[in-house]
Amino acid sequence: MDGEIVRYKRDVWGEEVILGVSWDLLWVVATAILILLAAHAIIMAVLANRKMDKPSSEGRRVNRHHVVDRAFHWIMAVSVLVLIITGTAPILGWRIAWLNIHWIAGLVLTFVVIFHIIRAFFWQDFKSMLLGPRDFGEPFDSAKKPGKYSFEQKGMHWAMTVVVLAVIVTGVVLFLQIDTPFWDRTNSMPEDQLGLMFLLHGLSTLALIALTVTHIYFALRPEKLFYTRSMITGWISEDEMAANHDTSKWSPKEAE
Amino acid sequence: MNPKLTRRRFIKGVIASGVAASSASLWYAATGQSRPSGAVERMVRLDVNGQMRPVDVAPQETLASTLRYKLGLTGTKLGCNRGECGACTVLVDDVPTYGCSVLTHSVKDQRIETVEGMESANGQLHPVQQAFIDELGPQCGYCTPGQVMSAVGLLRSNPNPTRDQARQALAGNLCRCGSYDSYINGVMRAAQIG
Amino acid sequence: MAYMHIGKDFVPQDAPGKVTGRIKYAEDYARDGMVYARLLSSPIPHARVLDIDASEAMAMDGVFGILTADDVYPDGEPDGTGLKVLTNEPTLIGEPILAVAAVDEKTAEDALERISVTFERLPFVLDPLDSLQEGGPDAYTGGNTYIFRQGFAQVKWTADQVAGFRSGTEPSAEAQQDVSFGDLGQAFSESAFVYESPFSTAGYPHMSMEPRSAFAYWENGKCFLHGSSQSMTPVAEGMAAIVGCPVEDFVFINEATGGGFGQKARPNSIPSMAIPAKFSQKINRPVMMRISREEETFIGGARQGFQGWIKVGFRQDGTMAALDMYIVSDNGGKGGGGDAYSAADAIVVLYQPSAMRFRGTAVGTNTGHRGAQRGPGQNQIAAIIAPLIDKAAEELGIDRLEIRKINAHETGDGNARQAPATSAYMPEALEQASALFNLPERLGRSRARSGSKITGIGIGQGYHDAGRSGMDGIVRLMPDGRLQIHSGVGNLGTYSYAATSRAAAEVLKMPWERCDVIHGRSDRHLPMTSPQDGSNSIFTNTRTNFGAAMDLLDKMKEIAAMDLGGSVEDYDIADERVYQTADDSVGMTFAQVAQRGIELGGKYSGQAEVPEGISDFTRLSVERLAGSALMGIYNDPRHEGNVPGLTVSMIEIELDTETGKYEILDMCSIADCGTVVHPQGLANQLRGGAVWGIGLAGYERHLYDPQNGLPASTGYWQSKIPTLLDVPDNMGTGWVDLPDPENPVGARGIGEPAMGSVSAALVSAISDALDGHFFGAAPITADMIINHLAGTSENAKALAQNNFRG
Amino acid sequence: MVATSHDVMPDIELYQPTDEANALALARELGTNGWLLSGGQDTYGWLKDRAKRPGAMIELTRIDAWKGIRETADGIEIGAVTTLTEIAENPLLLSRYGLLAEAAGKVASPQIRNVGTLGGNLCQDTRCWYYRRGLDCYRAGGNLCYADSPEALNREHALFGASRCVAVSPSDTAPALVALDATMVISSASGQRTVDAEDFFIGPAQDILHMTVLRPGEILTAVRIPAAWANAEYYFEKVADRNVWDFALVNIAAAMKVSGGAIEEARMVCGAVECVPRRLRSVESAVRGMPRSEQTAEQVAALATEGARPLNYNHFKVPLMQNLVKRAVRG
Repeated sequence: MDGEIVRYKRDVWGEEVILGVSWDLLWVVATAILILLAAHAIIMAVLANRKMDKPSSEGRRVNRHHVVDRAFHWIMAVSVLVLIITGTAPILGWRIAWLNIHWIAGLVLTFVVIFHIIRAFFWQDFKSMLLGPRDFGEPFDSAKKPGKYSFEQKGMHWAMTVVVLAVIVTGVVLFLQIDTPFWDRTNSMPEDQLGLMFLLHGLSTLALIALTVTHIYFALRPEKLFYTRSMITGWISEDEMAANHDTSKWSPKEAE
Repeated sequence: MNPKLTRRRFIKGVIASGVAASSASLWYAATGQSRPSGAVERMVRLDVNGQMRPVDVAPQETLASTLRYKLGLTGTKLGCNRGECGACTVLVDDVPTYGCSVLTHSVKDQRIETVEGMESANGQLHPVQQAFIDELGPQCGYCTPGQVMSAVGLLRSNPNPTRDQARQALAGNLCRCGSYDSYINGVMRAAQIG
Repeated sequence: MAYMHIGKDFVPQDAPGKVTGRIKYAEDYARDGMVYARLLSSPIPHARVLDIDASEAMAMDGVFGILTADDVYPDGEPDGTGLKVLTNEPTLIGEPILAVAAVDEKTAEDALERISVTFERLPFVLDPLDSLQEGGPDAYTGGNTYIFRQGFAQVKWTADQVAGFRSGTEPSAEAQQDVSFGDLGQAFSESAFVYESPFSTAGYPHMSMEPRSAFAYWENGKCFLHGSSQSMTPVAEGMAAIVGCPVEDFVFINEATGGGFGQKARPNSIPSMAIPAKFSQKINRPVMMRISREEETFIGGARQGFQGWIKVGFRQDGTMAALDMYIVSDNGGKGGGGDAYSAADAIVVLYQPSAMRFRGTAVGTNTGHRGAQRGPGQNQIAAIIAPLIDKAAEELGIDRLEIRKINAHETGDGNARQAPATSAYMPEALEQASALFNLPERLGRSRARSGSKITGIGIGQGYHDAGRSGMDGIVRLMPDGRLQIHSGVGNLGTYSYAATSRAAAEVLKMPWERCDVIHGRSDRHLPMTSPQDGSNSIFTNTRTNFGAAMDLLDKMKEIAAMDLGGSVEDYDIADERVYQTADDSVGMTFAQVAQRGIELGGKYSGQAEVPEGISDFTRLSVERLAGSALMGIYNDPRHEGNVPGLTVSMIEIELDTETGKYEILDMCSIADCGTVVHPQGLANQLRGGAVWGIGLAGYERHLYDPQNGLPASTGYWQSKIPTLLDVPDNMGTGWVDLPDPENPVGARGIGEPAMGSVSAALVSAISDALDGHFFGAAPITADMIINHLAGTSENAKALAQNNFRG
Repeated sequence: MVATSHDVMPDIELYQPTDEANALALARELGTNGWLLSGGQDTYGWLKDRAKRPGAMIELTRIDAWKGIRETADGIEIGAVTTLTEIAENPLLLSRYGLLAEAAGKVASPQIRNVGTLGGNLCQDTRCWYYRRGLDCYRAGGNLCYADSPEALNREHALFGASRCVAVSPSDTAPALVALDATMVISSASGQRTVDAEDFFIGPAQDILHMTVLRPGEILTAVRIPAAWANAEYYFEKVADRNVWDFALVNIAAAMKVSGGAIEEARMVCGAVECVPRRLRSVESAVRGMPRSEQTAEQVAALATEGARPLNYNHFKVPLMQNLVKRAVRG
């Protein structure tokens, strides 16, 4: 198993088929992401010497996240964390009855994601999350300021979208392969296809873990902490808005 | 078999079944770790039928294969090689044991007796052997050496067994010819003459 | 008639070797330079080998080579079903594809792991009914059945016909085989009790204790093959052909065989034994090939499974009026055998219906290869028919023993083809069993309850045609006066090779210790005989040995008359002397007669033309023996009629309604097999048959996973071979012991029916304990009994009896 | 490589430590590459089939400290490498803990009991035939179960506690020890821990690859049976197809403290119905205070199978379990 990405097994007649991802990669991903973030932290610390004044959270407040979206975010966050923990438990050798929790959390995630997609299309300002070519200049031009969402935020959102949809789709397929209160497994899936699903589920899980760690890291960065606060309380201060956003592109209502 | 299901399984047509990386269980796959010292020495001296026999024994070698292929004692038969038939039964310190399911190294310090060792020096048959002939216990005879050893083992620990004790003692020896009754008759007869 | 040897026990010459372990089975031999072969067998139920890459294996130290089907069949594999030596188109999991030879078994198996085989997977089928279904997969590339002398064929039914058959209604589909006599409609209309039901019986592996291991080497042009066969000369001749070696240069060595129950009888059921012969020819080394227990399960042969429909009608007086039976039999991966017809024939013989119709279709499946197994057909059906006879008795208010007597098989009664029985004493056997078993008293206990236990009494009957003729015999009177009886009979554990030889000793009034039975190696110049299957040996070979001894006796008298005057009629023999009946001081010893025979030569010492009709194989043996002794040579003429082997068994069980388990409290078996030749041997056959019968009725199995065709039972444990504690202690045995006119010593065969009557009696007892419930299945496993008693829901399936899934 | 049939022991190293420390050190050092060898009756088949490939075997039977049957302050302690024959015939056990002696006497065949050990019988792997064939199923680290599907042959499989894998506990002594409230002594190079017999066995939900809590490097070295259950009223029964060389279709072990004709306390355990020996708690509480009688038996039997989820072929285990409970209660 040393160093390989894909694990293989023998099917019922002894022919080699894909079994799933090699969980050695879990350690590779974990290490890689921690090194990257550590590096980022250090750089930021160095830059931090050149004092730039932190916008005040006092004063007038504007709405950033609707309560429904905040609820969605946190439900999603919890289910993802539960899925990651229960999913990696058997790999890390924790002997817990993880499977039921895992698929229940998976269902929750699936439903809230569907809800979010529908809401995003019809009730939210969908454009504000669109990632256009212009956005890519943003990081390199301090003059340029984003609308409601920064380039990084859009990137994180769309990366998350892809990865989460991947785990959900593969997860649902695998869900159909086990006995549940709703159905008995049919065993009708050819072993090679089943293995492929496990592989994709595993790979997308690894990506999800990487993104989640990154996301949490940035959410806790001092200069970004107000976004996290806004994901709880819903508002940011006008100072914060002015410092980080281009009001011509984003003019939220004042929070009462 | 569900045709739908099998058809799906066979859509593939031509497939190679070669080049598998690891054996059935990845979880037990022997990784190239360094081995601790102190593994068994191959050369052993076995006490077989009262003789000390020096023999080169692989660590994983079963007693039956040592007896049959290294010492030429082919009276010990391999009926299943899985401890499911008893044709390979030998005595280890008087205890009936499946030769196919014990390592030679595990019994290297013990007294091993096979069917070849049952006759007395002057070539006289063991009472069990004589009784088995008198009762015509053997049919095809392939399980007979094992039956003999189980019977001898019983009579050493219990010279006057009841018929039921004899049945319990020989229960670990399969006979496909179905000579069970004749063998038990033989054991009871041997208990009398022995 | 007072015999000197017939009917007396003796110590067979191989018995001491068996209790000392000194006698050698194929795998016990060794030879300098011997290498070990292991097989690579198919992991796929039905496939075609596209490519074999053994380069890695061949590069290993201690590997001497591989043998593939291309080596064995340079001009392509033989067409048709039947086991091959090696094959590139396996039709069952476990079929040998190639062999590797190495310095030891471990190295050979290490090499197997480095060989890659590219397969094309082909559709497979496990349930014959799935194959009969239109569009259903076929087990063989040529079709789903193989018709003798016609080749592959495809039999398909409509979806309705298959569904109907599964649901147990009267089958409408046209059958492959259709045999009938009498007016069926008329007979059913005369019937006071008619019963109709579907049924199924299991096919399961032989599991002889000795796997079919073999060892071979070539030495100055001769091939020496140590094998494991029930038979000797017919297999020697056939294996020579398979190996491709002239019979005169082929030596088949088989002193003892670790059990054979049908599938070690004929060359075509043991072709794998040619592997070491072919291999040693290729790599020029002695090759030992041990067959593992799992491999033995795959290629060792199995009984055919049945799914059938039976309808029987009985008249008010208890006579069986009509039998209508339809059987689809599972022919396995290599084409099967004639079990189904034999099943119908057995019912006809045992119960003599006035009208009968049998319809049968045999379908291939990608499961273990099937073929004759102890009472093929007769013994499966015995377990189905017995409880039906009991039902009829109950319905018609006739005693259970009585109804069997009313229908009993007697001398002159016919079989399904109206061949009359040479002799048959079923009524006597029933009476004798009843007396020995104290049946009337036991029937009084029938269905008695104590706690969770119920008493069940069972009566069973078994039949198999048990005798052939037309074979050869050779006996030699040696210059030292000893009698050498050459036997072509195999040593499968029945001691028939010796027991039948005693007919010759009987004729010549020779003390047994002055006789040698020559057997066990084809180069000991043996006569051709019939394979040791079909319970025929005792009948067939007492005829040949008796005949050969008579020929020898005539020659002895001729020589005596020639030398001492008078005519042949004036002479008789006693105490190893030929003497004048008028004056017994005038005579010569056997030794003298033998010496004179050699001097005279010609027909006396086998140097003249041998008798008409003798086989080439025997002729060769005679040529090689010529001049060595005074010889008796004989070709046995054909006999008339059907030679029945008949048994009756009775069983008392205590069935525990809470566990589905039962204990066999007592049982007995009575044989009607003509004059008893060897009482101990006969008792062994009756007891051995009983153990087999208990397995058939109780739990023996041969399971395949319907999803992927994997064998679920590959060893003793999973196949559930009866152990000592599964069978009763002190089985009672007995025999009618009335002579058969078609055999010089009055003997008929018995090995197979001894099993059928017990499986019948046990099922009859189980059904009795359950108020006559008819399972219509064998075996009846604990789970079936529990489900029946608990009325477990419909979706509660008992473990598949065979590959049919009903 | 083709999944052909194998029958010969492949190369594998063998260690025969004679002292505890050495054995535990080896177990730690070899980890999953090491195979603990006791009687070996559930070892050689795996190796001959080449279905499991450890690099080395560590023979445990030469360590006297792990052998024998000793009386202790509160009950007895049985060394894990004590043979089943010794246990079945031991006078102390026969007189006080007949339940275990009887269970040990029902295992396999005489020759297997002669070398097979208590530890081996407890730690043996499941007999699911798909798994035993060497298929890469869940239990072998794969990603599906061949035994729990619409057409699978699963007559011997689980009624309860299935989680992807439906294999059952094969042991006869395990239910007896759970019924006797035994404690398992687990040693490793880093020390010793004890676990209740009931918690020693784990199902597929917790760990689909292992049947016990043993970790690599850990060895079951002894079993302790508390005096609390000495001389209780016992019932053991094993129902199998054959009376020798077979595994239970269902087995039951029951220990009951009876006084004044009423059951004060009871522990009942069934084997071969779940991946772990199944405690019949509802039955245990239902019989408390009731007499050992037919009526009690009839009343409580059905409780035993509440929550059972039969597969294709094992429905019969439901009535069989109930019947065995009846027999145990009825006495």
